[in-house]
Amino acid sequence: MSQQIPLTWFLYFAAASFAIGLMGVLMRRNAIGVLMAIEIMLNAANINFIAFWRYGDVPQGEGPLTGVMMALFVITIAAAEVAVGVGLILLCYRRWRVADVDEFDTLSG
Amino acid sequence: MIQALFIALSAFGLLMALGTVFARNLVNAALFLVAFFFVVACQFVLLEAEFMAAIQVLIYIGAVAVLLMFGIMLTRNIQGDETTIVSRQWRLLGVGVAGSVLIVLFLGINGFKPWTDLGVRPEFPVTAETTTERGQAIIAMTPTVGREMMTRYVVPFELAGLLLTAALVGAVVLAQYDNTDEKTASAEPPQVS
Amino acid sequence: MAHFDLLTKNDFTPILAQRMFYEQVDTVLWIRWGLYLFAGFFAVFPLIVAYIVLAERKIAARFQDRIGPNRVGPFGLLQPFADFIKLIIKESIVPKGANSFVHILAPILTLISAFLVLAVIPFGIGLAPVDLPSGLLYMVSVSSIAALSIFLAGWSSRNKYSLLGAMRGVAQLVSYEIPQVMSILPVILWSGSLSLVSIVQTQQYDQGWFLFSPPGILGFLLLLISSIAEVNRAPFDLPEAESEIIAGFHTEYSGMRFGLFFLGEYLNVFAICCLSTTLFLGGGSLPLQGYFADEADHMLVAPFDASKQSVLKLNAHHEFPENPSTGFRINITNIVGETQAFQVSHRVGNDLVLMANRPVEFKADAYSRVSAAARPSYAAPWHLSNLIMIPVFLGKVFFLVFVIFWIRATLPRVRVDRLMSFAWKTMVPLAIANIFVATIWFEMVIRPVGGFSARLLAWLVTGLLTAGAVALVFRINRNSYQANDPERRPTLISRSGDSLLAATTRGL
Amino acid sequence: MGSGLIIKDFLIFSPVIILTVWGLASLLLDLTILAGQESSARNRSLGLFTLLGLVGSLILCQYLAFDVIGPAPGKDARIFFGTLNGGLLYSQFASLVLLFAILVCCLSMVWSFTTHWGEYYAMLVWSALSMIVLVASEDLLTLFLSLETMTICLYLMTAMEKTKRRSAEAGLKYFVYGSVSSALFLFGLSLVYGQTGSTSIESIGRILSTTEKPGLSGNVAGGVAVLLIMVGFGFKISAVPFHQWAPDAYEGAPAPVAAWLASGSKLASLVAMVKVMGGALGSWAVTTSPTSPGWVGLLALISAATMTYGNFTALSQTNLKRLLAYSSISHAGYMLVGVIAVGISERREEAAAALFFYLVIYGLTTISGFALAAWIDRDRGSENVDDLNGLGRRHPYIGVAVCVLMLSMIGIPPTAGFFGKLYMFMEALNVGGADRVTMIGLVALGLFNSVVSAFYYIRILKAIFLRDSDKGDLRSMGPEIALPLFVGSVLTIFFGFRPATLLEDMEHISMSGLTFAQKADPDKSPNAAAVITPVILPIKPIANQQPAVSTPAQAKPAGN
Repeated sequence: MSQQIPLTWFLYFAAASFAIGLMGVLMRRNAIGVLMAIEIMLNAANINFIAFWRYGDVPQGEGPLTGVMMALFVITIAAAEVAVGVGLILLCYRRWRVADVDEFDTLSG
Repeated sequence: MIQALFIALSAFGLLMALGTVFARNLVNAALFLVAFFFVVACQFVLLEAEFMAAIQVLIYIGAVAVLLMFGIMLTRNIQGDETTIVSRQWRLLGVGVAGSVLIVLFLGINGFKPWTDLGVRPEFPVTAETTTERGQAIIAMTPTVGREMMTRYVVPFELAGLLLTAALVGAVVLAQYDNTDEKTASAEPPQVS
Repeated sequence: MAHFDLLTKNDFTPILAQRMFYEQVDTVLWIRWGLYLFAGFFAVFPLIVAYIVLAERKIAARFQDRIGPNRVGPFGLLQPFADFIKLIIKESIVPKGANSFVHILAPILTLISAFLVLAVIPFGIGLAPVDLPSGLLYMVSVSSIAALSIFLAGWSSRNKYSLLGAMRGVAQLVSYEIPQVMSILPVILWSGSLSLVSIVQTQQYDQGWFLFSPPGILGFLLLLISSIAEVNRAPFDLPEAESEIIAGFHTEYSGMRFGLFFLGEYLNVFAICCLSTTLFLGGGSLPLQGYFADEADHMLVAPFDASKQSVLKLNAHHEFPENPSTGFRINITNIVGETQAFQVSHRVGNDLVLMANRPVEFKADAYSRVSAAARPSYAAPWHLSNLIMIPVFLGKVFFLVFVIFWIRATLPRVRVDRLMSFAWKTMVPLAIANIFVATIWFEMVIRPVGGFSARLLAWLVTGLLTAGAVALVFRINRNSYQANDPERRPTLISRSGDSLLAATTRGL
Repeated sequence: MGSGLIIKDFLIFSPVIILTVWGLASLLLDLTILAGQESSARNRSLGLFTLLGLVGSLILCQYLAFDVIGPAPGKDARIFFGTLNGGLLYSQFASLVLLFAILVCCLSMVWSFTTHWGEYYAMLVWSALSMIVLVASEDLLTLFLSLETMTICLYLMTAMEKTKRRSAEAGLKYFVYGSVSSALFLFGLSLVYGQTGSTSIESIGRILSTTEKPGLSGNVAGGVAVLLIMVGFGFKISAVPFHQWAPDAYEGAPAPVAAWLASGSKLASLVAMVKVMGGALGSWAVTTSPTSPGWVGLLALISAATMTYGNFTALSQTNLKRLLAYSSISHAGYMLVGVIAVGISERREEAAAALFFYLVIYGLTTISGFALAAWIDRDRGSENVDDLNGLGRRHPYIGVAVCVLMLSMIGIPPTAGFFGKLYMFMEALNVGGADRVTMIGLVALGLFNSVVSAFYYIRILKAIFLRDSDKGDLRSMGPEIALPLFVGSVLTIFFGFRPATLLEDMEHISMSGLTFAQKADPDKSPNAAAVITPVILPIKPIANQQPAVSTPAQAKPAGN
């Protein structure tokens, strides 16, 4: 259906969103904001995986959809990571009453 | 036509991502993030991976976004107003690093010939006479994913189940409210301006 | 070809049918589909919703020994339009300091998710607006948007009660989504497909309603209960518990925006009834239709009869070219895996009679069959059968709607912690147990083409198992309720449920 | 690929399955039988239960290694459609991880630092099993998934001391850094997948080495991929630009968890790094042309920075856990030298074996060091170095044990740490070609750094032996502290006198388990037993460390 789109366009989109996510990681102070930026980066990697899977070819003996499986498991991991992250942030919020990563000052980092 | 659609979609998605990064209000950021997830799902559809698109909507918009909103609600004031901003040099650092990463990535994508040559995606026709494993996998991704998970990726499949269990249990343990802070008295909300 | 032998027909029939359909789609078809969508989504469904609302008011009135609306029109039949006009002309207010865009976005999202859910329901043969190969997955994913919309509604109206209701609602939706999806799994297992069309066909032409089996009954009940909780109907309507939090997440909504929520809620009720009907009540099929179908029907090719001829059954929405016998060959792979080509001699109704000479038990190769068969020119038998199927379908749906009103008029509202622990400690374990029992049913009845005796035996076995599971779960729950130590309830689930709830309420 | 699973795979994989069930069982025990008991009582019983499971699966691993897998499985000992290694690499490293886990489990029983014991021990067991899967993984998907499972379990264990603020903070910092790094790592993996179309490590290495011009020359995307993957691994093993989480996490986490972070996760991550860097990206290692330095140059920079920074920062630490954290950072620097040697040396298996030798010894000594920290943490509540004052006077045996450990960490003969450094550095010096100069410089820097590290390790010894305690005496440490401490020191001494035993085992493992991407593939016969040539090392001329630079002269004939 959409075979006029060259592969590189998807890669450009993925790269751009990856860079934006990295920027968010560096610029957000709020831990949940950092978490969102990480999600953006993971999504960028997923787009890469699926684009490469659809355009490239699969070597023998590795099953027909390696990239898709990778993206699938990455989505699972992301869900688990967000759950744990929100739990940790909640724990710290109960202690400090802030959710900013640079407000936690017990350890002389 | 489809290219214009793609360009519009991607521009919208990148704008949403920028909004996620820059929005002052965290709930707005989460909304932008949801829109970005949706754009990614649309990209999956453009890549003929409708199954992945459905999974993306189900898990990211249905679960991850809601979880993040809960996190915001429980850690900020009710309206989730983001009042903390980073210092100027951190901003410059962030923009600089992101820009350089972007430039290097674009150079890399342009410089790698096998990718730039792939203008047209390979077709895997599925007819009565001829078909390929790939073609089957594309038009019937759900059963193929199921079979892969039960044959080749059985260990990752089980491990993912274990990962989710561990994450659930651990998140419950951490979020469980027990008043065991060493200095609860000093836990006053700071004056945010 | 490595994987073909692993695939059952249900993997590929709907997918390829849909592909062939879209490949040969022409403008007339597009117009027809536009009509479907337009008429369906802008005329029929709102009308249905309007009269569902009226019906609820009437039924509730009867339950409470009142008459109900009877002023506007004969028997108050025009009441919905009066309400509609009232909602239209009311002023719709956005609270001060609220995010107006999100405030309008939230009800629209609710409506969109409800409509999208309805988009894959097969109301009749060929009457599924879209027949996605992974329709159930799509359905679950779009219905999970509703949680987001409720949350946004609560957040965007700058009102503590709205937010409280929204948090409750989201926690409830997220918790009840799990048993809902898990109760669907047996259906996927039995029909071997995620496409709702092929699920209905499996029940209609092959196995009979999925309800008619102990795990089916349990799954249907679980699905119904968790769906009622998903659409925030009584007794699970805590998000809008007017006695505790004024009207929950739509406290601040007025005028047509509230009307949109209203529409969305009742559309959701209609949608879940359609879903339950499609999954467990065999769609538009008559109660025992599946059993009277040919025993070997699900193999697509009947064993040879005395006349050394083999009959190829077709799905009803596949039509053959006018003269199938002209150079029309069908590849059929048998159990051993070797493929033979067969010449079609003639057809009888929906059956093709194949020229063959040696008696083998056959399994049709989905590819060749469908690619040869699917020419979606919708001809007479399709319409005629729809004349029967659509009323049957709607009859089932409206019966379920009535059951939901009945429940609402009968049961009191659940307490909020009981709500959570019911989801996590009763529904989820039962759903998991149900999946296991469903596999036993699959192995006893469906994989070996079980006749009446096999079904009877399976009824005994799985019935005992199901009853045992239900008894066990409820017993454990009673004990854990009686455990007087609230901190360490003897199951993990309860702790998670409690702590989720605790976090939800305490964080505010 | 044949569709359908082989039952033997599950038999080989049974220790992991047992561990999974064991974690769930400990959760259920905590919630049903032990419900309502005192926290310390639950700690003890659950700890013993977990110990039982760990020991059982350790024995099972050894049984499998000798009976099912066999002594010489060859390179094709893959299970589950080639996604996992089912050979000696799997079984032996599983045994090592389990040994570390057993010691950590003993340490966890020292004092009751949390109330959620069921969850704690479940996390311990599950992180151990995901480390095993990580070590055994031959596929990028399995590798990434197990890496994530391991780190998520470790975040949770780090933050589980809910009575202390620093624990929660350490958990959050570890989580933020770790998840960012895994996102970067994943993007790098996606680029590699795009260049090869495969996720299997072996075939990635094959494809990359058989392209028309192997190496990174002009391949910016590959360079970015290598960079991102290196960032990911750097975070996991706390190499220097990415080390910020490590001191906080080690200090904030309870001592057993810190020991687990420093030993188990570092072992698994480094083995995975050797696999990915040497196996998959091996053909991008060497400097082919001045335009494409290959990842060796970058890794050399990281390694130099890591060992130097770690050592010089450790000099000024007063907190024992923090000191050990910085020392583990510097050890990561040394190990990266071994990784570089694996990447470019001609004797990759031997280099990997030397690296693994170092890893094992390092893990043992680190756990013992944290056992010390756990002891004073139990009794004093704080773990400053001053709290150790006068320990050696009152407990001479412990003093001797700690002395052995510290000497081994410095790398002074006859302890095993010395031989670890020796083997690794000699393998590093064995490389030829364009990077020889780099390696010589690295080794010199490494030796200099071990001299520097002597100062802070000696400080601990000084506190133990020379100073007088101002505070009261420590309560006698129970068996749960003594076991890790003495196991560590005894093994250190044993392998100090008989290094060849461990080294041979490691060479056996790396010969049979590791597949490296090589341009000109020297014929490796499938049965590894024939290939093993234990390196007999001239001990005498290297009695003190200075002439170690001149060892290749003697080592060359011995090496091949």
